[in-house]
Amino acid sequence: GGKATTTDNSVDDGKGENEKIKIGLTMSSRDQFLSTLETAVKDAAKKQDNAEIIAFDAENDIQKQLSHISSFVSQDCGAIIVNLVNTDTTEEILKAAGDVPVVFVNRLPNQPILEESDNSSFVGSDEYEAGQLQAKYLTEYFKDKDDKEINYVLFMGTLGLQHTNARTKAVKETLEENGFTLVKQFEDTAEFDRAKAMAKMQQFIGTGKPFDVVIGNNDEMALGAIEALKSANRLEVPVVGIDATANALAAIEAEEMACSVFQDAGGQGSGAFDFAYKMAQGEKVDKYGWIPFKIVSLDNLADFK
Amino acid sequence: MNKSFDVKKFASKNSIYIVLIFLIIVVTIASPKFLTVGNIINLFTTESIKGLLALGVAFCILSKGIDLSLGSIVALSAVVSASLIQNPTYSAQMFKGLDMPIGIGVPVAIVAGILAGTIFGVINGALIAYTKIPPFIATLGSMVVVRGLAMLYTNAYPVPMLKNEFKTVGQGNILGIPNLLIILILFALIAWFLLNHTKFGKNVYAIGGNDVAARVAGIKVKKNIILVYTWSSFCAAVAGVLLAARTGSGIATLGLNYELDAIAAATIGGVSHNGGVGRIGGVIAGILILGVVNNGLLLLGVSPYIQQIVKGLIIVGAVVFDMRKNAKAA
Amino acid sequence: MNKSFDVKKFASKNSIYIVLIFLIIVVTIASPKFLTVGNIINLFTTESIKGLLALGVAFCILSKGIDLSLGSIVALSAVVSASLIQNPTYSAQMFKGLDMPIGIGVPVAIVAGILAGTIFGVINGALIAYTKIPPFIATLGSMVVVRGLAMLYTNAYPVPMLKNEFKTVGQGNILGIPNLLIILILFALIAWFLLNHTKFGKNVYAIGGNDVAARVAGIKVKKNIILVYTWSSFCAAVAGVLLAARTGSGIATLGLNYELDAIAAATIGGVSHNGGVGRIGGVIAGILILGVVNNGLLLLGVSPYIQQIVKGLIIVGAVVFDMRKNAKAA
Amino acid sequence: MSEYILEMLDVVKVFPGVKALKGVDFRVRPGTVHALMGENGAGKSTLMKCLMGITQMTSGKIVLKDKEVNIKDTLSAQEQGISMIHQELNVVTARSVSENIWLGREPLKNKIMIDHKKMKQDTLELLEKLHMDINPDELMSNLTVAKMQMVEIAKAVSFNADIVIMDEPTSALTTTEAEQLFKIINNLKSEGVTIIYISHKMDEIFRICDEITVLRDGEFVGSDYSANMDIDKLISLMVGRKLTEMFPKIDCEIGETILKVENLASEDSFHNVSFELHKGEILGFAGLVGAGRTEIVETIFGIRPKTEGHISINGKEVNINNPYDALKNGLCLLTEDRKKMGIIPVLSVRDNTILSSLDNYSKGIKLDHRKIQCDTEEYIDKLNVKTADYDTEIESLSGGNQQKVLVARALLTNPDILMVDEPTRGIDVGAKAEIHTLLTKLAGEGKAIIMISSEMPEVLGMSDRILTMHEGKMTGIISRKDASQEVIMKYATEGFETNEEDNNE
Ligand SMILES: Nc1ncnc2c1ncn2[C@@H]1O[C@H](COP(=O)(O)OP(=O)(O)OP(=O)(O)O)[C@@H](O)[C@H]1O
Ligand SMILES: Nc1ncnc2c1ncn2[C@@H]1O[C@H](COP(=O)(O)OP(=O)(O)OP(=O)(O)O)[C@@H](O)[C@H]1O
Ligand SMILES: [Mg+2]
Ligand SMILES: [Mg+2]
Repeated sequence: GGKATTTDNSVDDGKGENEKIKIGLTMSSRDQFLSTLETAVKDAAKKQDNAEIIAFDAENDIQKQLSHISSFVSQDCGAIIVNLVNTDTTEEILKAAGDVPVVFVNRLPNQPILEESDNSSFVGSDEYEAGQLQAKYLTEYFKDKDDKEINYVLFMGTLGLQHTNARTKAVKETLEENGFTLVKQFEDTAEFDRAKAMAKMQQFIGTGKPFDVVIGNNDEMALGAIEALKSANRLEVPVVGIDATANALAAIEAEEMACSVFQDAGGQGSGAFDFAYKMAQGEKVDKYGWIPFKIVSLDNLADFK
Repeated sequence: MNKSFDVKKFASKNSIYIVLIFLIIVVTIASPKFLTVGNIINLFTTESIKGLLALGVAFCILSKGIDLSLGSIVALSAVVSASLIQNPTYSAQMFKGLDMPIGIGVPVAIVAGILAGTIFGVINGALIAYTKIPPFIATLGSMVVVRGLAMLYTNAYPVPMLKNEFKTVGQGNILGIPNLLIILILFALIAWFLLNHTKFGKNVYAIGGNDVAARVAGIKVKKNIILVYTWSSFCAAVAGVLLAARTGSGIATLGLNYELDAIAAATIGGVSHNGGVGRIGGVIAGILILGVVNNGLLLLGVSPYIQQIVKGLIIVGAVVFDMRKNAKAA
Repeated sequence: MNKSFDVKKFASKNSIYIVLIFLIIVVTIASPKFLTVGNIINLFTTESIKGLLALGVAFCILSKGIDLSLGSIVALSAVVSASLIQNPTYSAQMFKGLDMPIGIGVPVAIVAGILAGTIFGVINGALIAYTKIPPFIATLGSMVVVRGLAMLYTNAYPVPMLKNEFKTVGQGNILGIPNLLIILILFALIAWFLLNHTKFGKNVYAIGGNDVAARVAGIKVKKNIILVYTWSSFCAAVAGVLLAARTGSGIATLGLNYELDAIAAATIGGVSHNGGVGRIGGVIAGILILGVVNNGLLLLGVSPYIQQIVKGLIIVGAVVFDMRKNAKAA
Repeated sequence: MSEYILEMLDVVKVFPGVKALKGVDFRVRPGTVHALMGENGAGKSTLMKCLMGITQMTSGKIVLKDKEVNIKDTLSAQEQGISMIHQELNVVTARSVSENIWLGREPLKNKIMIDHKKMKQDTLELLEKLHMDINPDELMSNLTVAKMQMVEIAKAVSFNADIVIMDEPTSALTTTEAEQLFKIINNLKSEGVTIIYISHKMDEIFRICDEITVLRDGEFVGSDYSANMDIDKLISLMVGRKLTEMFPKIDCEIGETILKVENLASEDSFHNVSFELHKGEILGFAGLVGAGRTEIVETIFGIRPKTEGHISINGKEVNINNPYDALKNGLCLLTEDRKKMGIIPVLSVRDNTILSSLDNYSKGIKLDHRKIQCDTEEYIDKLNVKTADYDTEIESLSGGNQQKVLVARALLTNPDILMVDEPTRGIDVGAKAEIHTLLTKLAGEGKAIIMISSEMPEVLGMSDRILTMHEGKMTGIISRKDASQEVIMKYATEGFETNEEDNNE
């Protein structure tokens, strides 16, 4: 069969090839989070003795992702796990997959279409929730603030990506719902990149404008901002991120970062595999497998180490 | 003796096709799935968008220029056409309530998308022709500007839920041959005709070969430069509209870095960056070489990092092989 | 009359500085925060990484080449040096238990990082010199390959938790002047010296201006081409190590597309893509123009989409302005 | 010790598709000026490039001062004491004169730093010694072609080589500078330097050369002391046949005025130029380098901006802004700078030939390839261009043959007014006569011709009237019967007041 980065179970060589259940996995790109997710899918597959994973990376190219699907279909995959490049290509992905069941993972596809189709499902977390959790933490943090006015600095991720949009929108909306007035001091993209966030933060601090909080669409940018705050001796300002990377946990421990939001890559990966494995064998599964986000701060740090 | 000489000459003149055939053989041996009708069609369809860009940028390179803005033009054309043909049932429709009848709506969306992209080719061309700034910098500038415009237009949100009739343009097929592939072939024929059978083509070669001499020989250099960049952006704009139709949504991040692959394809295909040298057959071979490599690595399930490395090596290797024949000839 | 002529000539020779001063004035009026010592130092520090790349790529462009692999080299050098100087307390350390004493560890990490990057410059140069493939395609290939290697080396995971002594290299300062800025100035001086006061510099100008003439004059063109790309990758490798030190972590996605900004800076600074024309003073001015634009737009809080558009327009505008003087002079 | 300083024996050079040298023997005695002669494409430059290490010979050997040597690149040729002035200018136009002269061997101080002071000083001394009035700091691009050529000559001399190769050094020079070069050659000779001299100008050869070697079609045909030769013998050796007449000027009917130029000026290059050109007339332009003759025709042709004056064709004032307009108005220009403004190096002989006449080959938007092929064949054959086939890149043709292709391009446009700027520069005697015959024939057909030439015999032999220029000013128009070398030189050097009577014939 196709020799992809297969994770088959070599212990069970005795089993016939034809009994193998092949599951295709196409990832939007590789970053730390998605790599962890991918590893979780493969680890889960190892626990089944007749599962084989074929994994591709679309390098953020919708075109590539579509061609991955066609290639999975021609390789007789039993199910396909898709980490969407663009969440609006749901319909095209489903069309390309045809009869092969599809499990979307991590990035929420277009819901009406997802709900309409009868052999697809979603496993992941609600990006909006991540922003909400940041806001929840900050509401608590600023609860004693008199004027209810927050001067904020916000680093957006790569423009045009769904989680950039959802996280940004959520944190702002929720804070406003909770009675705060937001004053934009600085809102710009740093493309999820630590170096870019650091450079921009440094220049912003130089303007001397007041700010009460730094919000990052992910941890890397939050950490970049922290490096800049450190050299300006402004570490007292709370910095919040998302992802709960090892770096971020260390920064929370060092009381440099206020909080992060843990997205359960492992849970999403193994959950997606379970769904796919079942669907490949014709079993029914739920439409949504929600893996909740969790807030991480100094209080509950121990749970995540 | 005379005969053996001819064989050699033939081989050296067509070395790029030899590379292509060699790669096809290697991939076929490595993965029996490769040479199946389904896979080949899949391969062509995947490469058709970048292929269109390569056919466009080849003209720029032939005229001793370059066009870095093509990827951004893809995005702009995609979002403009998409914004005009969203399902009115979609609550977050960009132009609320817009619902043209199909017979008008689809052509309007297509034409608007193509125009929106092509206009920047005219601007690129005029900038380069009249201000004489290097094409690299002119199109680098418009690459950034056009991408910004696409972002601004959509507020960086996707433009999804396009009408089915529009999507058919990019997803349908005629007698089993995908529309995308048909359009690519059509454009290749047009490009070949333009270069080999029209005055415009001869002018492009001459301008690339020696623009001062071309002007003295009575060629309207400025007009032709503008035409060259108009053509390349036209190809990209068509590609953008098709991409929106194929993926069923337009988004401002579409086509990022596509121009690099397109330039690579043209260069692999023997289009010289010193201007004036290159043929459409070579460009097509270049596109296919990249396609076979991408597809082959995918079928073989090579890890994505190693895929990148192998791809880079093959790009360089193909051009080196192609140069060796020139080195011998000189 | 004689005097007024001189003023004109002076202005046309230094038009790029005029553009720079003009921009500074505009930004200063728009944002009083601009002309503060802190902000200026920030601006320089921010641009220093790309500035190093611009100083490197300027040599390539002068020799009528280009180097697209610089951004990838930044990444590779960053991850290699970072991997050797992680805190051993960090549980996911790349080389488990590695803990060199500072006096050895820091230099080893720096040298290893620089070597890892520079070696690809040697390869680029050798490829271009010996196979005569276009620099665009050779370095496009290595751009992809080197990025892939950086990904493979780190498995695309960040390499964080670097020792403080290493971070000081990128974050520290001497008498209030950030190390990064000091290194940028140092490299600018070296580049200036190389171009104006050594045989190598003359050779670079000659090769870019007319490589046949250079070869006929007995210049070892191949050797010099290799040196050019070695120098550019050396600059990028140093930039990569500094970037790792500055941000306290290395990651394989660092430096993406930095080469485009560097090329833009050099081009704005008057380095001609036709080879043989350009000066280091201009390159520095080009870096600063981009820096002032970035910083100004940031201070003014312009929306990121509009930032892109304005930046693109200014890049093109600066070069057009700079070309006008040439058009007149010619 | 052999009597030769240099022997090239049985040299073969094969280019793909062309055997440029077919076993050439070439022997040079020390301290002599040795002419290397032959038609365009005979292989002269190729032989010298093998000697200079610029191309590698396919087989053969080189014996230098009794030692067989292997010259693998220019550097090793220089080390062996050989330097060369190339047929095509090889200058870095964006750099200064002194940087060009010392390119690759700049004087150093402290082993790494370039000693700019010494470089300038050396340049000054060198230029002074050679009596060249050129500023060492001037950019090459600001010099005229002739001055660039003088810099190249200075550079070749500066190597202090034993053997200096000069490949058509005077093709870009006018009389004064050529005289200066001959002085330099004499000085070098008296210092014991050996000179290999290639030129198509017969008078020069007999003036300065001691010995002559002739190549034909890549083969050695003969070698002798110039004292034992005369022009006819030399020509028949080169061409393989007797040549009829060098300047086959026939007096033909001069018709009505076709081109009228009044008070023409372009920026600072020339002012107040007025003349009339008639059908069937050849109007020669004479003057020294820098006189502005090229600029006049370039302005008429729309390459340079016209800052003043009027141009009328057939009595109607025309507005020409670019070469395209000029061609549409029946003008055509064969430019002086073949490499920069003439050929498209990477394109085929065919494409180069038809470039200016594409409109004639368009059927709708499609090109008529059959007609293109037909016409190319006709003209290439008519002009006797030596090329493997019509698909050959023009770059690989010898200089003279490239020029012929450009002549073919000009003729194909079927112009009413043909302006030729140094039409026979670098062209061999045989072809020169052919071009002269052609010009005469065209004039006979009623075409009007402007011919710029720095070769006095050519101007005198071919023109009906001669317009003289001096430093951007027109100094007179002399009719054929009044013209002589002396008269022209006077007008060209001293800048006489314009004589109205001469103007009106
Ligand atoms: N690089 C090349 N590739 C192919 N053919 C070449 C090349 N260089 C020269 N030739 C061929 O070699 C032959 C000799 O050319 P060469 O330039 O030596 O002539 P030449 O005697 O110097 O003529 P001219 O008087 O016109 O300068 C010509 O037929 C030319 O076409
Ligand atoms: N590129 C240039 N830049 C500045 N000045 C130039 C340039 N080219 C020519 N000139 C000037 O223009 C004038 C005319 O030069 P040119 O040699 O072309 O005249 P010409 O009469 O055609 O001479 P020739 O006998 O060589 O044909 C000279 O004074 C020269 O210095
Ligand atoms: Mg020659
Ligand atoms: Mg002239």
